[in-house]
Amino acid sequence: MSDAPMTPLEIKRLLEAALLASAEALSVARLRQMFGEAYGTDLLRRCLEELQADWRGRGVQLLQVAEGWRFQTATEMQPWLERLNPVTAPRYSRAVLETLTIIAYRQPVTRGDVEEIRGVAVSTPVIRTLEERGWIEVIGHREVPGRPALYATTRRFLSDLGLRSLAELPPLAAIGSTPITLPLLDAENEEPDAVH
Amino acid sequence: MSDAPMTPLEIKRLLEAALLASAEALSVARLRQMFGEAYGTDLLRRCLEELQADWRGRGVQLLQVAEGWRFQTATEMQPWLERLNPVTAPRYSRAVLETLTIIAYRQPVTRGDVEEIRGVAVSTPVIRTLEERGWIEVIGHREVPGRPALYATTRRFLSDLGLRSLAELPPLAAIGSTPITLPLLDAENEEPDAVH
Amino acid sequence: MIATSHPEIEFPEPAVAPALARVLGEPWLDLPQDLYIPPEAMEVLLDAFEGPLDLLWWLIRRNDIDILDIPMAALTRQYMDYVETMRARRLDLAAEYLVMAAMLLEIKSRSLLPRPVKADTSDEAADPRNELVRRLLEYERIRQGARELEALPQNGRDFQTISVWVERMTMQHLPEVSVEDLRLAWEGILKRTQRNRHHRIARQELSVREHMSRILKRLTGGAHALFEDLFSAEGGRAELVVTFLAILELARERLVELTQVEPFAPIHVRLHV
Repeated sequence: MSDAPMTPLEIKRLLEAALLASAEALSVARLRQMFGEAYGTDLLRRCLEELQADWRGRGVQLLQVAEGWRFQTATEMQPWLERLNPVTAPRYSRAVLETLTIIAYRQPVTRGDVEEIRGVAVSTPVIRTLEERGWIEVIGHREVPGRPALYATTRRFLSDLGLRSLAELPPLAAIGSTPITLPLLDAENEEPDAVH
Repeated sequence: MSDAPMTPLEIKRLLEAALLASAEALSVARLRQMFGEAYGTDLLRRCLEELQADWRGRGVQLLQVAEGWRFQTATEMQPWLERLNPVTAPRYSRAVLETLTIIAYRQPVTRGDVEEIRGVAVSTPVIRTLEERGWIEVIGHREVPGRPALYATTRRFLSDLGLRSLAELPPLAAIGSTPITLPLLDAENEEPDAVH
Repeated sequence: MIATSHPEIEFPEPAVAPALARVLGEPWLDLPQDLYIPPEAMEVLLDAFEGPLDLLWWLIRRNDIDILDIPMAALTRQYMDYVETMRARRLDLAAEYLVMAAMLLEIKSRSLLPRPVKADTSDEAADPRNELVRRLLEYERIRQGARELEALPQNGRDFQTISVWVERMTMQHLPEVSVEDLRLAWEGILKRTQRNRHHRIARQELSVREHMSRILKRLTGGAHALFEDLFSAEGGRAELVVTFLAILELARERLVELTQVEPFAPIHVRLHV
């Protein structure tokens, strides 16, 4: 290519290359420098708009932002692209995990019940974390003074852990306690998934 | 898009977005992770080749290099792109280039081997320049007194030159197999004013 | 090519004179015939060559010598002249130049000696210039290779890699929790608390607990339900039993109230008030 006049197609080709190669947004004025100011801003803008249309519906899009024009990945690509560069997942605190466990196994329970079992106070942020995650919800109130909320796990909790029902949670033993026996049901004879 | 099976068009769309977003080349294996390994490498490779064909003739090209696949600007775009961002890539001195050439063609070699061929000592900055560019690395030591380091070129070196393997390097001329006339000094090739 | 074996070499002016250096702004096209080198140019000149092999190549090309038939006497003399001039000006001349000088002198002197005539010695093995020629050719190969390598498109110089802006949703990375995490959490609770009043939580009880939550959700908002409506026949006998246990447990924990006006009348279930 020389500095001879370009066809609109050639202009678009160069604009595309320049914008793809640039990490930052480029203003029309800046892009115009590339052509030695040979073309007007109107023409360039028209080419940019055509280019934008060409890219519509693809995984990368041409956008006009405050600083100028730039290519960027479409938001719906994000979950896939993140698999390329996995971020180490954060972990819940022990308080959150223990509270969740108690609610899952002992539901419906009040905050007081959880505190009773854990032996320590349960802070509001812990409960809120689990509620915001959509894993626990208030399903009623115990009719005692103060009417404390009763918490239970949600269906979302089950599906996020890959369970069909709570009965698929592993049985947990308590040290030195007398087990409640539920005489009518025999886990060995009953298929665990007969219970919904 | 969900984790439902994708059409080849959707696969290409995602591959394109991932490759455009990634500064480094991506191997097929790495790209495959993105799909949760749902598709075979053959299918992905075919999609990549189609994508490569789709981009042919544009200002940006899809290329397969040593480290994998990557998009890069076509070389004929460079004069225009330089007007946007002056190139900062270093121009190497003859000492650096000749050392690199010896390592590339005769690897693995020690510094002593390089000095033997060039007839002069190889300064530490020359080696460091190449190491810092990520083009050469120590891959072992020769088991002779002093255990000198053995140098080889890296995959990055190949990728930066747009090559897939050492076999794609231009063959070294077979000088001396047939008597040849050595041309007089050529001003263009012989300017001994390279930057050190 | 001047396949010369003359003892003396004519020094023709090169067809194209390369600007070797600039001295005081004047282009300095060639090494002067009389070998007089202005002191200012000394350093530039030395830096112009990459070493003795490079200097030798320059002399060979300059004189259009056939590499395969090097006139050792002439070449050595020229080389020595340059090195001597350099040395006179600069004491820290790289040792390699002197090593090469010694090598050239040795080759030259061996060339002057009458060759021992041996039937089994090939010409090649006998020619003392061979090692020099081999090294010169190898160096020339590398020099040409370096030029070709430099001509290849280079990342950052001749092309640029693409890395478009990645739109980052404010996507929260939420912790993953597994069933195993829950089990470990429970063990942690047990280890820490000294109380042993916890019930063993068996699968059956979990089913009961699940149904307790289900029934409570259904009754939320003060709704009444008929006792039998809380049962679903679809789950079979186990389901019925678990539901029944769930209602009993809810009543025991005073979470629901059961009312029946008279025997065999419908039983109503509602949240405890």
